[in-house]
Amino acid sequence: MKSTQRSSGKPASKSTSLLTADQRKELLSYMLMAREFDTAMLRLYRQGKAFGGVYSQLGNEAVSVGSAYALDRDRDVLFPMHRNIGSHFVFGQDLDQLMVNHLAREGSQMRGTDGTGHYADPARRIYGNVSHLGAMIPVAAGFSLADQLRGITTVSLTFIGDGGAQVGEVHEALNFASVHKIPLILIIENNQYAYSTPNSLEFACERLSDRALGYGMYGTTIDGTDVELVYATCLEAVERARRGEGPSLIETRTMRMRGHAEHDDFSYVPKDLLEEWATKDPVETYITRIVRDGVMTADEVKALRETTLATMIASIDRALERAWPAPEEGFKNVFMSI
Amino acid sequence: MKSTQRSSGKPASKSTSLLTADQRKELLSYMLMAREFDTAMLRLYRQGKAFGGVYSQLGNEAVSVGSAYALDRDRDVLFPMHRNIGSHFVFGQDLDQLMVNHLAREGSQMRGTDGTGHYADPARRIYGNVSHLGAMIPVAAGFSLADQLRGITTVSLTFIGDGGAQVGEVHEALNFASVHKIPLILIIENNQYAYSTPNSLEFACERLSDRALGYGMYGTTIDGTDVELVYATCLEAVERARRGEGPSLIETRTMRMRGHAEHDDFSYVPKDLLEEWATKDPVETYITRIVRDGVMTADEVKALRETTLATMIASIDRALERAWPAPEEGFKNVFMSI
Amino acid sequence: MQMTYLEAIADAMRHEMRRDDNVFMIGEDIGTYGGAFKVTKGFLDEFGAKRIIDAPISEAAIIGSAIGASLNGMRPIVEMQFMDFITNGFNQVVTVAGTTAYRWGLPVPMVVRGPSGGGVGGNPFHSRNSEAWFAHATGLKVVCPAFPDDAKGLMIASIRDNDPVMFFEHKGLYRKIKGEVPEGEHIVPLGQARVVRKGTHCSVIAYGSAVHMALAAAEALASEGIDIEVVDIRTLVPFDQETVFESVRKTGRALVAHEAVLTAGFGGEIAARIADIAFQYLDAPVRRVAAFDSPTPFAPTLEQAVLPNAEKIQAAVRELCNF
Amino acid sequence: MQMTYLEAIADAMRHEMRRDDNVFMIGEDIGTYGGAFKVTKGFLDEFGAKRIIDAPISEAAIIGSAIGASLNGMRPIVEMQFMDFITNGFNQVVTVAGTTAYRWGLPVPMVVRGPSGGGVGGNPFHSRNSEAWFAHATGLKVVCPAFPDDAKGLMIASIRDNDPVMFFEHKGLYRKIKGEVPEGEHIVPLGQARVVRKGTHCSVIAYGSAVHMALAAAEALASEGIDIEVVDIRTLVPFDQETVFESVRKTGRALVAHEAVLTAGFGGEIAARIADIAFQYLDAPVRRVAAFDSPTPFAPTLEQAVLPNAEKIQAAVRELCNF
Ligand SMILES: Cc1ncc(C[n+]2csc(CCOP(=O)(O)OP(=O)(O)O)c2C)c(N)n1
Ligand SMILES: Cc1ncc(C[n+]2csc(CCOP(=O)(O)OP(=O)(O)O)c2C)c(N)n1
Ligand SMILES: [Mg+2]
Ligand SMILES: [Mg+2]
Repeated sequence: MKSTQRSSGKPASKSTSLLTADQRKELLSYMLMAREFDTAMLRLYRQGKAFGGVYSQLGNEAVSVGSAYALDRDRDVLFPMHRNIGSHFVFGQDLDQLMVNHLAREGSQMRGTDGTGHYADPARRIYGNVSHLGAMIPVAAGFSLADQLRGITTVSLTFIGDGGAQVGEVHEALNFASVHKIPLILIIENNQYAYSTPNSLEFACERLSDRALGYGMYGTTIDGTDVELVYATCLEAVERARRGEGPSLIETRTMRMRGHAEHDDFSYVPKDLLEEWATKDPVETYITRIVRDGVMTADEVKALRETTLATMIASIDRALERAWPAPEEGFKNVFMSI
Repeated sequence: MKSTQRSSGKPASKSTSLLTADQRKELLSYMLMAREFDTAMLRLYRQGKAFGGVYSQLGNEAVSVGSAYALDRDRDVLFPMHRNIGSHFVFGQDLDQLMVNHLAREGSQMRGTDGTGHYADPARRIYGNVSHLGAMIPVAAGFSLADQLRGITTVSLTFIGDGGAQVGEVHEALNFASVHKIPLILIIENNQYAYSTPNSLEFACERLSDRALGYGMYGTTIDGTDVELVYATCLEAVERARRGEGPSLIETRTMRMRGHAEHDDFSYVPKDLLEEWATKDPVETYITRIVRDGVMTADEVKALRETTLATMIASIDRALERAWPAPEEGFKNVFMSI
Repeated sequence: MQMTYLEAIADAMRHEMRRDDNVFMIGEDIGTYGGAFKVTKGFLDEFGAKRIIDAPISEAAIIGSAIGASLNGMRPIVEMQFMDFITNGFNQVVTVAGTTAYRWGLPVPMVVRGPSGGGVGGNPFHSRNSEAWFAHATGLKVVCPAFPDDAKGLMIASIRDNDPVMFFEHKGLYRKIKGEVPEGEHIVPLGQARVVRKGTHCSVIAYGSAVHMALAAAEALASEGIDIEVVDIRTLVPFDQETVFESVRKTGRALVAHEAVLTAGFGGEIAARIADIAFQYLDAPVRRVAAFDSPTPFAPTLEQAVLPNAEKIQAAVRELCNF
Repeated sequence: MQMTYLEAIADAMRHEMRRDDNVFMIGEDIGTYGGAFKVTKGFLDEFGAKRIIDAPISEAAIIGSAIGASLNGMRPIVEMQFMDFITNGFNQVVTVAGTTAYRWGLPVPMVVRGPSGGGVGGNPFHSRNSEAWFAHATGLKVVCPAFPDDAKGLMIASIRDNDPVMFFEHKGLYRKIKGEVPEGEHIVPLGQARVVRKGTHCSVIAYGSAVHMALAAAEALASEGIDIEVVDIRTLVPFDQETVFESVRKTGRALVAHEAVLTAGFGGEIAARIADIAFQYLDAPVRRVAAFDSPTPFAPTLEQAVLPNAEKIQAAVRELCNF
């Protein structure tokens, strides 16, 4: 009766698509938004205008987008991490609002108290994260638990890195979620590195999804560069969750194609590793597939991409025109009521 | 090359003994010490003379004794938990000293600052525990790590309950130990309950040793009522550790035959469960075996048992004659130097 | 109605659970067993396993999931089997719960409660008074009741509060202190100190178990002609500076007492505030009586030596009055 | 030799690692990468992977294993990538490390060090000043250097100390503060405050980044004819009461300053001690300047508003001097 399943070792792959042409277009558009958001932020960093760390998701777009796309954004809930901007877009986050939040300008949903992807937008069912890795996993589980007590199934989707997966709270949260059959999906984004630390110094198991067995939950390891595979795997996880079968642990294999944040030259990453993974770029491979399957033409994609980048840059520029939040904001809201 | 191994599900069992008759006698004598220590403490509790919680190990003797017996007490190191008095005896702890420590009287190695099995006796390579479950597992790993840095293999043996295994620090410690191939043996003493909480509310996996896979370490689940099986399993773990193959996770299945501590009437435990496990009493079954194999006669065992109990009671009485430690001790030693 | 401190706490939680479906409890052994101290005895029968959740030994997951549930409209009450184990869920409390209102403008109406304090042979790991950590952590309310009626009234206020509340019950008071407690709805607002004994010569500002030490000291001192005022601050955060100020202005002398260890304890905060705002009214130094800076030892001889008590308060008051 | 604050810390650790094989380091990204702030740059090459251990992201396992190693004769130095993450290893520090000497009479000669503090746009999770938690925990020494020479001398003393030491480096000072640092062996004993500026009108007692704010305030105040004395307490535990007392006795006025949030901060402890032992020498209230009781916000406008600075110290000193 246990939904436990050992992962196959070799990442699975599907050749035919579950998705309609429109859905595939949509997926690509989110992937491009994620990608060009990064391009625009990188540009800002180089201009010395970024504030705080700039954490690229280059190489991870398929995970953020494919997973969030499997959820019902009117019912389910998203707890994204630092490399999941793609999922914010899928959940309908307004671009200008996102930029203002990210850059902590006046009008930010965090009033300048925090920035980057840390914000919550309850109206869009997005809750943010804190810097402490792993801390939000029990919180995501608890969010779903509340609805479970009300007899409602609300799937929580959240993420952790190959590095963050070693935090004790991850263990407690997964075990707790499995005991209570909480509809939680945890994606372990194994992008080979945690800051400068390679997988070999982080854990000694073959697959991080092997941990699912120890919690009596479903676990699998998949190729994280294939957006439709991520989507299909998460969709199954959502369905299991809706059937009351509890949480799923999905390890996605990708490569962090840039430094931990932009200040990091990532010289500790072997060049051939980057070259190898460059051929598996999730955006480029998906474009190839989309074009091959006749969903869009190469020119259409190119145009979409250019528009997307221009939109990102324009939105950033609008955010930058805004002032920093007023100093008084710093003294407000420590408590809801006092 | 991984030493990971799935446990067989059904607890293994060995019929022939690895041990000499003298060794088997010794094992039995430690088991009886553990058992009669409990009998004597229970008596004290009923007399209202015990101080602090009285945590019985009834049903767990084979685990404490068999595991510690597999270590080399001149080289290895023991980090016992609250139901492991048997292992203290195996490591040569002086009985009177143990009682004085336990009952926190004048002359205690803890000077009255703490009591029960919490003390450390470095000369006997015993380090105690703290109440916070799981907290000493990384400490035990670190103790061995220090020797590893010096090129010496020192096996650390430590324990956690089926309940305590859900603490985040357990996860961090096991993962850390496996990455660094630290010679650590962790026994998860699954005695079906954590205080009043049954296994079903504690975890959802089939075997707690299934967690070994997620750390890339050896794991197995065994019958914890069979002292020679526990010994043999731990001996293999010690040998793996000495070969540099890192930590092992061993789940022992037993039943907590009394309440969490003596104040607890354990009415939440189904009577038939207790009856079922009563037939598997580790001490009684070992006596049967020892007698059957002609190692000792039933009368010899009976005599040994009576002497053991008398010795325990006498030692407790000597400890109780001692005064409480002097109040000034409370103000000393917060720092080693100030 | 006469109730013990423990019964008053249970009464408050039962009252709120009956009143509001969003209130639920989570902790270790709180269901079938009714909690290590039997505070939730009978709760499982009345409210069922969905609202009385027996959780695995995972303090971080327990607190974290309560935070998540509170973000989703619930009002969880978390029981720590002993408040000492909060160190295992510390990150959830200070990093997540204590910063959420500030960052997100969202309420985390969670109560984390449990037995704290020493004096009962608990050992170093079952006796800690850790309230000052949370007072220093931002965004957390901190409550330390001393009497049954306050325990009830403050618990109801805490459950209804929209901020995370750390609710420190003193295990030594659970069954020792009995008192009249209003039936049904009874609210003591957070942030209001209470003068529990009027006096003129010296103010003793205390909370939790130390209030009872101060009251015992007051009796003894009265026979010597020293008449002290005892202020029970009840909630550390928010702190009722006014009531403390009024008392010290009147008496001109201030002794601060708590059971927690002295250094960097909340007594330092109180004494510092008095030394600032009431300076010109002070006729003597501001002094503190607190535990010696050590873990709480196990043996009764040692434990009694390091913990504060009525005699230590008496001695300190005498010194201040003779200053 | 002129060194930055960061170089002085690295110099101290290098010195001790060369001198004593039992000293080793463990932390996240301290090897190949040389640490998030590059404090251990070059250490891996010099000392090898056995003594510079790049650990998984597991603060409890990192600290716990360091405790275990120290029980077995080593002198580990633990780097927290940011001191904020100590909340994940909090239980190991306060429950295990801080109680071992008392319980077992065994030394835990471990240093837990890392960047703390704000003012650099770190966000609420990369800016916390948490030293007061540890000062209130028993059995832990707490060090907060403000200058390169002290950073080196206190680090060497901490590594050689037989008790667990929490060593708070202020990340804003890492590259900002440069000064003369003795080469080779240089020890500043724990528990000794230092008068870093002599003055007569008011004592400002501070530590860490606040010492620099106080010195800046002193310059500004000097031009108004107010001559303040600045006492850098350097180690919170053990606390050098004598030096503080001497200064306040002389000036008759005391302002306590730190970057940590006000409530239940270590400033409360200092102010309380002054209000007790130096009461009869005080000509004015004891006042504190500290951060507003909120998480440290991200946007520079907000962060500057809530954190203390030289101007706030100046204003407070002026008030005290006009009292
Ligand atoms: C508990 C905790 N410890 C340390 C850090 C510092 N830190 C931030 S990101 C990071 C590396 C994270 O690696 P990984 O989890 O693999 O995620 P990735 O950045 O690769 O996506 C570290 C060590 C942290 N944020 N939280
Ligand atoms: C971190 C922590 N949380 C809670 C407790 C309180 N507590 C002490 S023993 C216990 C039950 C332990 O059960 P288990 O680990 O199965 O060991 P057993 O007593 O059954 O041998 C609990 C909840 C604790 N000691 N530490
Ligand atoms: Mg990674
Ligand atoms: Mg158990």
